[in-house]
Amino acid sequence: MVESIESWIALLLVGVMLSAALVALLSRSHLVAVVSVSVLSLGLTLLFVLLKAPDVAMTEGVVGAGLSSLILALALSRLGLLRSTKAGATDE
Amino acid sequence: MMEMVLYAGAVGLLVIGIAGLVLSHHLFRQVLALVIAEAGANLLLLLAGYRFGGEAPIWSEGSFPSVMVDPVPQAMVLTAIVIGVGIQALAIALLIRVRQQTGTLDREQAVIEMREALDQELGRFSTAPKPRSQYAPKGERPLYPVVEEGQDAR
Amino acid sequence: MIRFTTLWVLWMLLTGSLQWSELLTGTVIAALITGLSQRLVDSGSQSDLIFTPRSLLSLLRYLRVFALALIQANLDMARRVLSPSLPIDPAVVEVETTLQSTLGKLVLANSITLTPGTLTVDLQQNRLLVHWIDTAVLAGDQQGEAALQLATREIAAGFEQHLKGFLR
Amino acid sequence: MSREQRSLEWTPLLFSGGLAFLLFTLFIATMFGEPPMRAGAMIQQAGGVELGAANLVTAVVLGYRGLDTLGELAILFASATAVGLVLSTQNGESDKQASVFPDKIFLGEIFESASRLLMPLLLLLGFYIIIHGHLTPGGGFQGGVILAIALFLPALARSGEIPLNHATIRLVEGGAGTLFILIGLMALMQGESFLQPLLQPGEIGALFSAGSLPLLYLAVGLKVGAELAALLVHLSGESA
Amino acid sequence: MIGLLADLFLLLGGLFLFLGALGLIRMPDVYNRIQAGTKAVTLGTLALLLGVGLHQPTWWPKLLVLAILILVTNPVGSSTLARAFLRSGIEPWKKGGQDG
Amino acid sequence: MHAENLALLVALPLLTAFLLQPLSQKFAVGWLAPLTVLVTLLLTLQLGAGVMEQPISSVMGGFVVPMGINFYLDGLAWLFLIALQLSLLLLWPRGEQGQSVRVQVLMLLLTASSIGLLLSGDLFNLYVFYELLAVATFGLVAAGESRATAIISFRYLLLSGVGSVLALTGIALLYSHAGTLNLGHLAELVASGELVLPLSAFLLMLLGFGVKAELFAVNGWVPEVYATLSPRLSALLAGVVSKLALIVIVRLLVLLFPTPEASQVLLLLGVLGVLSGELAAWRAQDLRRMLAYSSMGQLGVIFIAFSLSVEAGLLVGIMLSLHHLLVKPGLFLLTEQRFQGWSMVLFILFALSLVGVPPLPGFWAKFALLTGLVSAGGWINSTALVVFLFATVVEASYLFRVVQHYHQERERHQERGRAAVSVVGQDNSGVWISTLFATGLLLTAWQIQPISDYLQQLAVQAGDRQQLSAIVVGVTEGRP
Repeated sequence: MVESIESWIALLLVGVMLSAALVALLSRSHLVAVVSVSVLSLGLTLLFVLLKAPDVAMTEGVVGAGLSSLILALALSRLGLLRSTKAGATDE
Repeated sequence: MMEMVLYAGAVGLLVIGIAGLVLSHHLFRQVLALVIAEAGANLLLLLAGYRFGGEAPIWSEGSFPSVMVDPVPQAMVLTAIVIGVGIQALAIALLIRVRQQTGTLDREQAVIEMREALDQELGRFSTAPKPRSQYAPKGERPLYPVVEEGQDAR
Repeated sequence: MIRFTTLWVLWMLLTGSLQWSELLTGTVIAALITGLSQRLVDSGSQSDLIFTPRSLLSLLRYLRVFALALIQANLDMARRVLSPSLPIDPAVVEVETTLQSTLGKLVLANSITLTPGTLTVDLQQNRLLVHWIDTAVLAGDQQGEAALQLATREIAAGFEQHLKGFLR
Repeated sequence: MSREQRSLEWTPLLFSGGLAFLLFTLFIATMFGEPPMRAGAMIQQAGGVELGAANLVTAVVLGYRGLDTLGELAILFASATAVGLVLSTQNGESDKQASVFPDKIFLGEIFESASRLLMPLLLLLGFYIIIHGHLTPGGGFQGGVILAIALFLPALARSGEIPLNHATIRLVEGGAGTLFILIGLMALMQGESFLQPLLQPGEIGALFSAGSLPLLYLAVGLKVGAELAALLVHLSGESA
Repeated sequence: MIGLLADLFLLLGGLFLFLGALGLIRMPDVYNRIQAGTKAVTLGTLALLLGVGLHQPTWWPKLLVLAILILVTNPVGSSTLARAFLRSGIEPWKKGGQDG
Repeated sequence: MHAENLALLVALPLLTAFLLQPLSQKFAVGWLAPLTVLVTLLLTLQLGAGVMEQPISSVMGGFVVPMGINFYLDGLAWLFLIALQLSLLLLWPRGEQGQSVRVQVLMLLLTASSIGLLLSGDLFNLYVFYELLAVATFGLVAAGESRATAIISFRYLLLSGVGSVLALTGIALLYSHAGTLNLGHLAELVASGELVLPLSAFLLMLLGFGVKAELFAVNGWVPEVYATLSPRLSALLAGVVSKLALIVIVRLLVLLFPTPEASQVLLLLGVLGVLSGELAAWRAQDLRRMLAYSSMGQLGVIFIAFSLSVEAGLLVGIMLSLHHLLVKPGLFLLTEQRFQGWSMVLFILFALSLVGVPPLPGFWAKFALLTGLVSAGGWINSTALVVFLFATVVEASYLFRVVQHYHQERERHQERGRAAVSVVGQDNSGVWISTLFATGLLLTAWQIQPISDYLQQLAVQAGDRQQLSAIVVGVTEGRP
């Protein structure tokens, strides 16, 4: 029973991660792409917890979802990619 | 089932990442693709040491768990994650510089700019002192830039 | 000194043990961070807090008011979200505060954000910009000074009165 | 021109095909089921007794594979140095407009005063995670990242103003790395191996246990914090 | 008994988080969404922490620190977000307006 | 001096690198970095005294081998360590670029990682050193003067990033099969038949580590990077550093994947590398990119050599690598300034050896490859043979086109009654260093017999798996 619940959670997380990866590469807005990469990192963090790797999960959480997102966000603003969203691709 | 799902997830991330890296036309997206591929590789490495039904390798209540996951890949993933973020930061810094140098972040455009810059500059490193003549046809350059201004090489 | 004590207490909470080694390390690190942040952040937050027996009482009273408000806020939000007609009438209003210290203003702003129907948007000197979800109380056409007074009374005064007990 | 464009279209296709093939073989070769745990099992048996670390991952990161960690610190260091090199040789003209924090994107007084409040808290948390790395999940890397973010917060709040000057960051950078290597060399001087754990393992679970591992982790944490702070500062547009 | 109480709090936390998410969907503009989100997430998380604390009594000091961190960071984050939106010129939704 | 001092070779450059920036705020430290390399060179000489008879192994932290990481120094590693450190000392960046503390730091990190790459006996540790090498190189490329440094460095980073992701995947795959990453331990398991490793792990690691070794399919960075780096650094990367990655690959091949399939993959990629490299070099329109492309071709030849049977392959591969290690830096150094009489002589000398004109060492190396391919037989090897001969012709044609062009230019100048060159105020050190490489080349030609005997011995030792695992295990069992 417990095993199967874990399997379902894993399936869900993997699904979220793969779709986040696709969104990150296909969406037109760079901001959405960066957010998707953060979501991917977050999913990976949870998956690491599931895989009994608390240290790795913590690192991925702090580094991947935190620092890396910060770096990418800085890059967005520094590279002027926030404004270059093409017309029609509003994310509201 | 769980292991199939996990392996498929890791390999899927790898494929998406590398395919995105190869196919995307924007340099920033290429960085993101690299991050995704790295995530996939990390997951795969961690899975290499995962044992089903194992516990985390941490001392609790007086002993280590009798069945535990392999701590070695965990330590390696830890290392790999930090290495990844270092490289990512460097890539971003280079991108900032690319935008300053070439004024574009489009992949094809940047490559063309690069080739032009290289073609122009390499005369400097060659045997002749002056940059190549502006009259020389673009397609067939001499092996070295022309020696004197206004004088053709052949 | 206050910062040191706070950090030290927090360290104890984090470790949750009373071994002498933990205590020692905690002291060293709390001292280190106090020194570091004193140099880095030149805030005069020493004087932000008031220490009298009565201030402790008002802190407790504030916490009670705040907790009630937080729960009330959630019930209120639940009501609004769940009701089919979505009964909201939002506007942005200004609120005045008499608190002086940065810490005091921060706590006030946070309290406002977490309580029923309001969200602090900005803070400048002694004015807070608040997004108010149900401005029906304003009776529609009140403008300027009158609206400011009313909003201040409705939103901030309740907390301020308690906060003033232990913050400047 | 046209040749270049064609070659650009051509390589990706070739590459993707090769990659698909490679990953296909990979999936075929993937082992499902229990992986053998040759090195891991030995560590499982020896780790606790040998090193006295309650967290075996720490034992591996700092003990058995300490050299990897040293290499990793060096990579972060190389990365920070390279970023500094790349972003400090600016032409000047585009420097001003490139800053992330023009005055109008000032994040507000609320954020600023909160960042003042949070910075010491985060520093404390970072140190806590570093120092308890051998007991609980977490350690030098995680804590170091938190330290870096704590140091960067005021910069984010106050229009790119950096609380630490570069000399200090450099000092910590160099000092922490040196500390790590010196701890390693100390064992060598005594006729043991490089990076051999010093001191007594102590009692598993106590703060002062696992010999020199907490010290190593402290060095790692400081180093990571300093490198990442330097990276963030460079990336946010401060010229060195 | 205490276990049951803990489960109750966990459930309550989950409920609040769910309501917050619902609010995110139902509210008409970004400011109202932040309103709904902040309050529900803060209280929901606090309830979760309380539940966990009842389950694992030895953890409460750490949970207390967590609660403090959440109480500080959550509203500050919301305020900063809201401020950024207001600064970048996004008008709040009005009851009479037709803009959604 | 005990074997544990092997660790110093990596630790000392790292220590200096960490210390350099804080120190540079108070003192002038330009001399400190090269001095460190000199110290490690002396240390290497001392450590390597008896290495031909008995390779040494040292375990980091004193842990038993499959748990800990070990350093392993055999004749092959020793030879390349000496070559690496000599080249580093000769080619250390000077002048304006060398003034920058950051460049010095990156060079030191490059040193440490190269040494680690030669010594380390653990796969993941190799990966870490490889990444360190990569990051240091990116920094050095980006520090160049060209207008296009950033985009070139960025493209290099992306390619290298893909490579390291693939290598990491390969390592993960290998670990899931073997449960250990120590080369000695793995070699023992493979030799005893207890373990069969999947070929795809080799392919992935080949592509990963192949990026630095200029392997075909992942060598797109070569011409761009060598065109923007200063000639010295190009010389360093093309001459020595590419060989280090090559040695990693060879060790993988010999120790872990002694199957014909793995060799054939290497052969195939080598042939493709030769063809693409030499043809591109033939079409190149400036000297530096021509040399870069030809380097890709020559590395391809070396890959072909290593794909021969273990003993012969190692010998021929090492010969060709050493030859390339002497010739290519010499050639790159000549591009530092325009050709004069003396540098033209050097160029012709290097070109002759590269093409394989009899008394020069290049001939012997190529001849050994030829006989190896002929005796190996089979249609694949015959095809490789044909490609190899064709490449030699192409090589000769473009190298002598350069000579001819130079000659014409000089005559035209002399007709107009002017000196061909005026080199007032120019730094001639590049030519002098190049002369040193040429001297080495001539010395090799003179002493060809003893050297090839020595290399023979070296190859036998490097291919000896029993000895490796015996020594690695032998060291571990004496320890607690």
